[in-house]
Amino acid sequence: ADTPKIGAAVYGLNAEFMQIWAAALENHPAVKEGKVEVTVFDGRYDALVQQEQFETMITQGYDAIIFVPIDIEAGATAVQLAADEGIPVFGSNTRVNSDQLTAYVGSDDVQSGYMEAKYVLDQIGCTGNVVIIEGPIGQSAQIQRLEGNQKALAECPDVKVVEQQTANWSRAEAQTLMENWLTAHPGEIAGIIGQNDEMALGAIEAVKAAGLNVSDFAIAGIDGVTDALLAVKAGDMASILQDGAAQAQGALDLAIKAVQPDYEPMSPIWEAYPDMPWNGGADAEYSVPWTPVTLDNVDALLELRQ
Amino acid sequence: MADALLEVNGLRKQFGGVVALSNGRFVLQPGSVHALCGGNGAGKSTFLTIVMGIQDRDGGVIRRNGKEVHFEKPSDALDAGISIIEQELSPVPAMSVAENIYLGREPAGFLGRIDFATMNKNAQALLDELHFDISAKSLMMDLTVAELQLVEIAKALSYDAEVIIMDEPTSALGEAEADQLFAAIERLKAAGKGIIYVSHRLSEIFRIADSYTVFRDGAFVGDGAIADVTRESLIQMIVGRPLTEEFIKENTPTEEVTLKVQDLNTRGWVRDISFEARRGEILAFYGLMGSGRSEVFERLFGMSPNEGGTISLFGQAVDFASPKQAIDGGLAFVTEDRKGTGLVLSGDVRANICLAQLEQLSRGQAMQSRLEADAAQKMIEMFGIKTASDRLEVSGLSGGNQQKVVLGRWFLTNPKVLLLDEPTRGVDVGAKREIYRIMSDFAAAGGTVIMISSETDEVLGMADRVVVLRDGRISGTLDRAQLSAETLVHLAA
Amino acid sequence: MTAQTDKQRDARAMATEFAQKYGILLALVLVCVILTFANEYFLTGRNIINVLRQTAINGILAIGMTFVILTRGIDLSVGSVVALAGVVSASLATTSTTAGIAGAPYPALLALLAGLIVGVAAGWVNGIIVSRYRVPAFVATLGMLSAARGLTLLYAGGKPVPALTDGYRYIGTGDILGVPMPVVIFAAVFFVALWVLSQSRFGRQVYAAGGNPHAARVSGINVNRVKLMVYVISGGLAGLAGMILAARTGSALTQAGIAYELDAIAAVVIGGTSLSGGVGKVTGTLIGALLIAVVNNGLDLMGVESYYQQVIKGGLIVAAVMLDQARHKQS
Amino acid sequence: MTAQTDKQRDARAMATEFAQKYGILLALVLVCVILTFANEYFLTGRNIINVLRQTAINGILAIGMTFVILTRGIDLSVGSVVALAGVVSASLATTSTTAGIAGAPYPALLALLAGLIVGVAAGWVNGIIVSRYRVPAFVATLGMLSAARGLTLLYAGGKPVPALTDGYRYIGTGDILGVPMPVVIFAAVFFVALWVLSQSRFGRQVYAAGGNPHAARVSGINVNRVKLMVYVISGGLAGLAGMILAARTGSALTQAGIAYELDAIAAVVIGGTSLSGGVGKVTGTLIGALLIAVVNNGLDLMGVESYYQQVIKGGLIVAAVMLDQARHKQS
Ligand SMILES: Nc1ncnc2c1ncn2[C@@H]1O[C@H](COP(=O)(O)OP(=O)(O)OP(=O)(O)O)[C@@H](O)[C@H]1O
Ligand SMILES: Nc1ncnc2c1ncn2[C@@H]1O[C@H](COP(=O)(O)OP(=O)(O)OP(=O)(O)O)[C@@H](O)[C@H]1O
Ligand SMILES: [Mg+2]
Ligand SMILES: [Mg+2]
Repeated sequence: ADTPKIGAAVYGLNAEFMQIWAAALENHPAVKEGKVEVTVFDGRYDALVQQEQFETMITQGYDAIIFVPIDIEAGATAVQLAADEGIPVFGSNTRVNSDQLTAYVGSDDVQSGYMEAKYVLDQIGCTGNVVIIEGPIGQSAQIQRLEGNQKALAECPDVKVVEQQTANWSRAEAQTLMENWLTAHPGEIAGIIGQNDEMALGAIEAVKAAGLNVSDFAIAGIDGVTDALLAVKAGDMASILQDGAAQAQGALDLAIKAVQPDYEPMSPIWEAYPDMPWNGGADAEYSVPWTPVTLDNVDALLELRQ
Repeated sequence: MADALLEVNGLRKQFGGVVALSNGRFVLQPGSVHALCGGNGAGKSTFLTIVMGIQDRDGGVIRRNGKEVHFEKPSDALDAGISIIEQELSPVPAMSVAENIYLGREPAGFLGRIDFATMNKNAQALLDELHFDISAKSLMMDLTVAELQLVEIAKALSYDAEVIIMDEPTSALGEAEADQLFAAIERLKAAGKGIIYVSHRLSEIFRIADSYTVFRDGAFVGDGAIADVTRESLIQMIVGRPLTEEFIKENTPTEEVTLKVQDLNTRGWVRDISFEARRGEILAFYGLMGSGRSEVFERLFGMSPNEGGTISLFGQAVDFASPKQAIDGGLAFVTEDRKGTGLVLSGDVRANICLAQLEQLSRGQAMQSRLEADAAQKMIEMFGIKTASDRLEVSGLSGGNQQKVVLGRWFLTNPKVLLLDEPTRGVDVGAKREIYRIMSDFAAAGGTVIMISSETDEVLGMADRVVVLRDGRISGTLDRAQLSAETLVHLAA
Repeated sequence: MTAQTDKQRDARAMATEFAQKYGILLALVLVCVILTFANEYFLTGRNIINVLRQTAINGILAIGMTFVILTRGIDLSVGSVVALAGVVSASLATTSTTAGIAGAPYPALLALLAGLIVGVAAGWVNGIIVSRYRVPAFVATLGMLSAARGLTLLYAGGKPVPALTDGYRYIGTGDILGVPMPVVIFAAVFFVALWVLSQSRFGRQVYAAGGNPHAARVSGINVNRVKLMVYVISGGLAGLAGMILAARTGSALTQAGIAYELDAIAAVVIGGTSLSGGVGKVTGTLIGALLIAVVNNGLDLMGVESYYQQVIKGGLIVAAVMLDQARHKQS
Repeated sequence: MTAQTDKQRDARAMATEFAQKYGILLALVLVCVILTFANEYFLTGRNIINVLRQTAINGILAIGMTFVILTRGIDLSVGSVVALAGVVSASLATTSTTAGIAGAPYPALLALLAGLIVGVAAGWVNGIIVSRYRVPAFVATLGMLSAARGLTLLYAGGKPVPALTDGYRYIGTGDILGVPMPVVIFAAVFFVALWVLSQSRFGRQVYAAGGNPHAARVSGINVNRVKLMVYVISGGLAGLAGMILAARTGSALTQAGIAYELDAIAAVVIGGTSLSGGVGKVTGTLIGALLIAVVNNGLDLMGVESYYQQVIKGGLIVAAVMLDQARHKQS
């Protein structure tokens, strides 16, 4: 039989996180051994473009699709289109609000939001002022991470959120924002909750540019991009690693299984995460655990990036 | 006596600090052609555009058929039976002739669908009736300046207005076309219409006008019937002082050939052009519009590709590939379309005057602003350019003064050979005389002037020799001794 | 001038017109031919439907943009208006209790009307600022780009409006005789625009207002009103496009339409309409929009890697226009 | 004309000039005054430094854009060139073994030179396509926007180039007598541009080529070369801005500079430079860039909610230009 064709529609490939995700997919043992053929489609940060790429994959008779939508509410129609043609769709990284998804491999953003905020709050002793730098308003990651942030904040009623604003996942925007906040609240800000690493890194640069000590601030981000790992190593911030590679490879294992029922998973991730059992590929949901990046594991993680 | 078609009193207008019009006064009777005279910048166009509702007034009264009116926009004036041929041609380039003529009042049917067939037919009929040889379907951007002017005339006439304003309608025309216009004006007059006519060609005024009004420096100077005034006294009213002779010609041509052109072809249809121009000579190119005169100049100046033929300048074979090379070779070219290829309208007077001399006015990359200012000042004085300061945008200058700015630019380059394409277009009598004097001095000092002109008077008054073109070929070359209006017209047609 | 030269002129004019009309069409055909050989799926009925559907939204925006650009203007706000109209109309057509407004879902027609009104209103504001207050179109519509996005987020509380009724979704997912509704609507908009620009008085006024505003005014045309109208048209079409987008994807996103203005303007300019106004055709815009969609579709079909895609896409579009320009010159 | 009216004329002319030059400056001052009262920190030395630093990158881009727009062009590619130049130069100045190229880190000056060359090269390609092949600037630079972004991602493999050397970072984080380097560089660029546009021969050619290309050509100006040069300048400055950005943020990001072209063009247009060419000043651009930065900074300082920020920002900028326009008319 032909090698199965599996398409991956991801919301956008311009940022490092999805780049790691896509690279992991290409490096999956099954791909390397030529058992399957994968093609990654760049959704260019547009829900409609992603839907159109589904149409293209359907036209070409792809056997299965891995889907990373831009937003939880933005992919249901695309999934439906594929389901109507009998093509199984596997979610990865970001959920889709659809009951047609065959399975989903991801990490709970609410949880990471909670973890990073908790870290910041612990550092400042559950008292003082914090700021939150948000992702693009309305995106599910922003909504859920904020929910997690707020859950942690609720546990520290003495902590005041003095500023909360979007920097659109962008380091440069966050840097500007933080520069202005540091002026508006001189000496008042103790904690900085960045909803992703890029923005936390921007905040760090702003702190440095203002001539302040980074160690006087508790700063956290999410994702574990390479620069953040370096910053953790330098003691500037905390990050919560989202294992995009595991999300990608897990979804691919599931997708192959759907096409070839006798397939056994080939990715090493199932061994790396005992908390996430394969279960014969039959579960509807696989939750890749978050890994707080600490001085203990940062070197090992950096090693993986080489 | 019945109400005048139009009666204007005390019209005022300022632009920034510039008083363009301080007392505009004018009365137009039915069935008459009334010439509005005045030097460049006298305020004629300002006056007329205010009457048309194109600009606001600062004060003054306009009465139409005895009733005071206030036009806020041109459509109000159109509704009141007034139409205009503006001094500055204003085509919509990507539209056809017919669409331009009927712009804003296209014959329309169901749902506002335009009846193109009728429109084209009407437009063609109108053009044919005026004996204007233009296809109603051609695009405006494909027309020459002269043809654009004809379309504007046809358009103004098509409104069937009672008052028709013509602001220098013939400045871009040759005499044959002007004659068609005059015939049309006669018909309108006979039909009881009133025409306000502006022209710096006084012979036209004496030929067609019944009465005149003169403005000077924005104010009314006098009016009366043409029959009661002589050319000299009218000139004196316009210029403000007596002007003895209109043409000044003191150069004496030598035998030394500066420019020799042989079998030149260009633009595909201009063929076998051969002539020579001499030191100290004013050589005129005469011909009907579209005879190819401008094409020859453009070729000489490196603006169109070589399609055969040789050019030699001071005995050296040359073939300029760009205007830059031509300028460096000692040529200067005053183009006929000052808005299209002449002026940078958004630039100031100084920048426009210095434009072709940037290298000479700079040291390395640094412009020497003293030199620029001096150069501009020199040209402003030499041509009597009427402007409040050399830092004013040229778009704020009157048409004739804009023309002088272009002339100033090219004189500044100290050329050896001057190519002038309708150099006195839109220039008032006083200034024309100045230009003739400058041309004459230039030739007398050893320069060579080659001039295109459609005004027979000008050719007769200034040229040492004349090359006549017809349909892209030379139909004859005349010496000054052989010159007469009849031979010119005969060779050209 | 003799009759002979007249004929010559006519022939010349026709050749020019042909090149102007069909130069970029040839580029489009060329790209299509190459893609047909390069990929077996490209020239299948299904993929053609895909391409057309993928052209629809940008095409509708680009048609509105054509009107604006013909008058020397520009409308940067269309992307934001797409989002605003989408969110507002969707809030009237959602079965979600949190995202809808009281009483929703209302009948689809009502919701669609609301979206249209939002688009028209945004365009009207743009138009007034440009025509009455003489603010450069770039600034005025950039302001609206920012403001309409902010209003979208405010209105929707930063969250998408999901779960739209089937009636509403029909404009995005339905079809007429196998032709998807977005394509049907796009075709309708195109033919109306074609008629308006080439046959109607208003069309002449648009060309004149852009080609020479002074001449238009002196000819009695109310140039300010024409300018106002083109922004209203662009806004209204952006509203329509926003609703089709929401209906297609099944929910109205606050992030919808970001940077759509660029593609829309690109389609117009590729199609030969001059940014300095007065020159251009809506057929050119159609071809421009198709070219963009075909290139996107083709590169996806062939599975070209995303980074290369961006390089190739940039190069292809420039090359297509270069081809077009070369033809212009030659003629 | 008497001497008296002559004086009157001069006074009036000066008033007009003042309004044209300073209309938008008054808007800027007004906004600053309001913000000074609204927020105690606005008029502190520290915040002023912030605002200037935040103006620098957009300001540098906008100055390059001013040259381009003065010749009737537009450069949409600056944002992508920012990223490309940033990534390439950073790869020569990183201590990271994976992101750098063999032998990196090289001396900072070498890395900076490389970035500049990248910018100039991109601009040169734009310029050739626009001036020689007569592709509309919008299309040519839109192509480059796409292509340069793709090249950036390809070059860097989609990952940032981190860990830049201190020498390199100096242009982003260093200071001279307390004035941050980006501000110093911006000031230098500004004054050079000011001189070039107002005092140099090339400046005269730029204005003429934009005001009336035909007339410029007839007057012996090589319009094509002028056009080429302005894109080279814009590209080079975009390269410079990209390196400052990388130096400021500490690593060169592949998604840096997205949509920067819009802010740069906005600064130019707000500053009174006409998109139809030939008219404008680099001082206006400076004021436009400052206005944008001040509005952003002020809204952040006052802690305005992000939804409202976008609405207010859009409104404010339009209002400022409206004020400017009203003054023009009045005079
Ligand atoms: N838009 C404007 N801005 C500034 N000044 C202007 C403007 N329009 C006209 N002027 C000035 O008003 C005066 C009168 O100009 P106008 O065009 O009415 O003269 P004119 O009599 O028609 O001259 P010409 O015979 O040269 O056409 C001139 O000095 C001119 O500089
Ligand atoms: N036989 C022909 N073939 C092609 N084009 C022609 C022909 N005769 C005339 N033309 C057109 O007429 C125009 C000639 O105008 P040109 O400006 O050279 O005439 P001119 O002699 O300078 O007269 P004027 O300047 O008074 O119009 C050209 O642009 C050309 O398009
Ligand atoms: Mg006049
Ligand atoms: Mg001519």
